[in-house]
Amino acid sequence: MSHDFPPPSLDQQERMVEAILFASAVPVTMRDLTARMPDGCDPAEALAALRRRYDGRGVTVEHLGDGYAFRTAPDLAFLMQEQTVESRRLSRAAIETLAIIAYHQPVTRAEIEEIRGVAVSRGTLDQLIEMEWVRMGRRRMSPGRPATFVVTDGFLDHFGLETSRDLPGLSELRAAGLLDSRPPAEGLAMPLAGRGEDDDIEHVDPPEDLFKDT
Amino acid sequence: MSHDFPPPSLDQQERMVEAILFASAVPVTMRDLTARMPDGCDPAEALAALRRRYDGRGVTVEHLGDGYAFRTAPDLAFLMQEQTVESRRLSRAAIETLAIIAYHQPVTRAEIEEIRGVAVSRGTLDQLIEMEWVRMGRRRMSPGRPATFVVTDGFLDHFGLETSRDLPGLSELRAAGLLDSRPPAEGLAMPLAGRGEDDDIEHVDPPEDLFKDT
Amino acid sequence: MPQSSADMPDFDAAEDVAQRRADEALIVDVEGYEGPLDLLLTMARSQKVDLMTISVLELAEQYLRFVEKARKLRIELAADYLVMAAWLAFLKSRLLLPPDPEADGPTAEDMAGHLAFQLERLSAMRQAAAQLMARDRLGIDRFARGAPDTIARSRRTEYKAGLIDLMRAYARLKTRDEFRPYAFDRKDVFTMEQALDRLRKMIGFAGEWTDLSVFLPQGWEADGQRRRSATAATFAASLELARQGRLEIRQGESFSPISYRQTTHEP
Repeated sequence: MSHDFPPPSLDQQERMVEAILFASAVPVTMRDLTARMPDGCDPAEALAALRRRYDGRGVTVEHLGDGYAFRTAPDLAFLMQEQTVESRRLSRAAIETLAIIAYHQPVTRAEIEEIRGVAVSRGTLDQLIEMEWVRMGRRRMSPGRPATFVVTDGFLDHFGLETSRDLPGLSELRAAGLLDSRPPAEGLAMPLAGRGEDDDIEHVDPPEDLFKDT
Repeated sequence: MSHDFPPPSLDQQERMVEAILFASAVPVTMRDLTARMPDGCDPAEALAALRRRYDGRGVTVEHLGDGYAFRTAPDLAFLMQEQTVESRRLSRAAIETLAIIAYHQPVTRAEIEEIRGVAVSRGTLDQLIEMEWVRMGRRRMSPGRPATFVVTDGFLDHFGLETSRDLPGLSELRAAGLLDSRPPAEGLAMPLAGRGEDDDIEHVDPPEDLFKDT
Repeated sequence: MPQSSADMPDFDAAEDVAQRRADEALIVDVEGYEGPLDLLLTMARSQKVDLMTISVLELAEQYLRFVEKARKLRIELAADYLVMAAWLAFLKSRLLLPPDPEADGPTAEDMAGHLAFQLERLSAMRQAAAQLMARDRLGIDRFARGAPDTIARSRRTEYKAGLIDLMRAYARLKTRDEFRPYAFDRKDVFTMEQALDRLRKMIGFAGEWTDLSVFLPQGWEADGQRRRSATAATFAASLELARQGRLEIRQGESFSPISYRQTTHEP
């Protein structure tokens, strides 16, 4: 490949990545960086230098899903009361369902119900999908070809995760066999009655809410 | 004035100003900074240190009106361009043609015209091919060896389908309210001239209704 | 919600007022549970042991006592609580009886083990959910750029269509067929006008009785649908010509062949 100009210096490339990441509210992928920077640049190296530079600052470069973004340092959250957006309070059912999808993905609706022991109301999944934390994945190659659910990059960004492998406690849960998709053997399954009847989004305030959305 | 705690270090104060300026949607005044930072801080000094730090970087701290904000360095403005995509809806002819190809593939142009009841303009097929949603398939082993059209993997990807068998069948469309008709009464149905095989949509039986509770 | 003691859901021991009030509070709060598994998990925790080593038998008895008590207090329990009670009663009887060597399927221990697994898994997911929600969250603990730059955009047109558009289009095409105004495909229909024309010309040559089938147009005799259409039209036309006195009709008996001849005397 021949260029009319030599590529910019690494310092200059770092400034470019800095400007691009600063400008965006959502994570920018390496592909976007490559597309927007001049030919011959090495965004990966520039990005690495940038991350080092911002280490420990008031804003830091985070790797979130497929992309990178500046985010304020969590220890400064107390300064940000004004920015805090009152987010819709998630029901306990929604939070549990979200966790099950994140830890067991790709997971079918029936599997979520098996784990929670109650039917998943339509509103719960709708809400998670609407918040863009959950989306439909591939259909399972099993009888009925049921749809599966997976978490999105928006989920990773919200919870500050680089990949879903970084979920807290994931390896312990796996080691304990608690993430095995272990279909109950014939006759082992506990009964699930009243499917779809409990519209769990309705009771937003279960008496004991362990999972308050602070 | 007496404080229970000593004020944060200047470094720490600089981090605070950095985070506040970053997260704010509007330029932040010195008064805002003073109000938001812990007692005993010196926002002016912290801000001055921060401005020096960002001097020559990809973003800089600028004084705008009576406030301060991060702004992209002017020499990097060229990076703040992005090729955007203007989305436009497909024409009715194009979407119908695409639907016919998806449901009946491999399908010849004559067959598309038979189903739509009007001639298919070359431009419509060209457009679908250019979008890489449709490609030519094998030639039909019939007189004239007409070319056939099939949908591409790009099509499946765009529409979130794993295979074209996942397209919902007519009975599912009806159940979803997309087809609010009832089938003509038994015995009144017109024999479909010629091609019995174009009814096969009824038999494609995707196991799960896309429109049911997701 | 009473979390007081291990016998929290144990109503048998409830004699004093405070205990009774706690019991009633539990019953009233059943609606607050996310189903029987959730309630079982709460009960299991009252055993204060590792979930994998809980006594499922004890748990089953605890649950059954709870259901029995609810019945005494005439509290209506949702169907799934009762289904669970039936299942646990079955499990309890299996656990108490000596194993039947002939029996197929999972043993009572398998069933109890699976229940313990489910409780532990649900508990683990709750803990995971709590850990997840305790992370530094965007818009709560971490913040994005408040004033993202507007990016100058150069345009490229991309055509958009969703699955719904695609299916609507296909539905539209299909319903158009279903709603097409009812009309005969005339290709296979011999009309009465055509039959009259033909019969008027031919009857002049029919001095003798001539079978109806002779009057059918060529090419319409073989195919069933075409033959029926031509026969019906020719017969209807013959009635019209008979009314006009142009021909005579004869049929020996019901369902026997119909034949025609020209009227011998001019009207």
